[in-house]
Amino acid sequence: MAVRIQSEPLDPGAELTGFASGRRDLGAVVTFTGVVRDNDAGDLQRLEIEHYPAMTILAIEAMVTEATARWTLGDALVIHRHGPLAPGDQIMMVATAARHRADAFQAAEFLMDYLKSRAPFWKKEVTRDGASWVAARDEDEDALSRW
Amino acid sequence: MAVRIQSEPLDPGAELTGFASGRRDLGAVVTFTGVVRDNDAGDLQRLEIEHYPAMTILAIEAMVTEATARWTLGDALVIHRHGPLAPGDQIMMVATAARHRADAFQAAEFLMDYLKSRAPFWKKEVTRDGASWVAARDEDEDALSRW
Amino acid sequence: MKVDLVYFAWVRERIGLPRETVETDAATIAELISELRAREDRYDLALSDLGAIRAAADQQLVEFDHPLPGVREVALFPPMTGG
Amino acid sequence: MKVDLVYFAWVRERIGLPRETVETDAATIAELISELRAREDRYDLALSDLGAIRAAADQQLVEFDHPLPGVREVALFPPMTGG
Repeated sequence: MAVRIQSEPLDPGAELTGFASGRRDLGAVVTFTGVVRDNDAGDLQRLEIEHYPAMTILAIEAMVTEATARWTLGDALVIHRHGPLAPGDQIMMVATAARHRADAFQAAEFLMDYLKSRAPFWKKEVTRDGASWVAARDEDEDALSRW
Repeated sequence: MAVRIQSEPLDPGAELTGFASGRRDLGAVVTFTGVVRDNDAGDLQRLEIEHYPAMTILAIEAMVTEATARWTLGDALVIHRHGPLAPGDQIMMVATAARHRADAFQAAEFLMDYLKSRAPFWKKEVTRDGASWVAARDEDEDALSRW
Repeated sequence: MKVDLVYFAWVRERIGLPRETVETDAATIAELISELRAREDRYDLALSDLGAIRAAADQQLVEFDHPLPGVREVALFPPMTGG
Repeated sequence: MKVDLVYFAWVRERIGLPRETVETDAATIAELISELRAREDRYDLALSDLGAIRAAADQQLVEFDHPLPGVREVALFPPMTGG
């Protein structure tokens, strides 16, 4: 199990290659990669991600611990970037490995839902016209109720 | 959208790197990788995967078409190996890309459930003691009822 | 009419060959299977339990009551185990 | 007692600084927020809508009625948008 917060670029392909490699007991590996989407006007210059360093890893480790209590996981990985990102950049990724696919899928979805609304990150969109903070979405908060 | 059937080794990391790359409109990429698990006795020598070449790609393309009708996907990829595989080898992978994570996750799970029970592959386990065909699992068949 | 038959996994192993062409007047795949079972023990052994068999007609999964006329290739195999 | 306060995102921008240490006798985080709002308009602007604010006490998410005594660091910020 590993949690990393970094400003450096994220290489999901390389992370997947290294994740749970050499394990002969885990039949299922799921990854989720979050990518910076351009805005509807197509003029997003960058996304700036702020976080709460003293809390971030603690909060995500608690989510991973909860996921391993709920599902039978062989390994889990969460990487989240902060700082400035461009459209098309990878913001974050989650990887889960389990004997069976249902555990790997559900744990990855659980971690994503909690990361969206309970990990201390905030996103600011910068365009030619200025900067604005991304508002939390009701549907992201609602997604937590299924767990 | 792409479907590939191959006997060559599969490199999920490299596939993820190339998948939906350069897209600025897709915020969510999900991958599933299936790995050959050793058996409970720990003596699996190899898994032999047979398939029905004339049908395999047709069947999987129909699943991908169905997935793109049900969810808003920007891209999808299915790769499945056949021939002999060793424990720890990657058998197959699915990748989905969408604006939002719910579509990417659900489409990937849908494709996995259908690949398990509706794509014409058969697995034979070879151990020191002989060879036996892997039986279909009731829970894999039952998983289709949720879609 | 002539129909190409293809077999996979343990159906193929029990019948002892991967494909063959047969001459048949069967109206459905179920009737074709009955004809095959009457031919030799190895067919009977392979195809006796229809609950353990699946069929495809021209590369499409079908039920056993699927009409045979017009079908060029019938595949018989155990439940699939992909993924 | 002394409490370290840290602010993030638009709460930080409206208050105009990322962290400070305050002297307070507030019993809860809600009382602390009331004291802050009474200090200056920029605090009032940042913290007037509690529905738009979340709080953490010593790096744990808490409700506004969380007791303040014993807490060393209080964080105030908008709803999180990770992932």
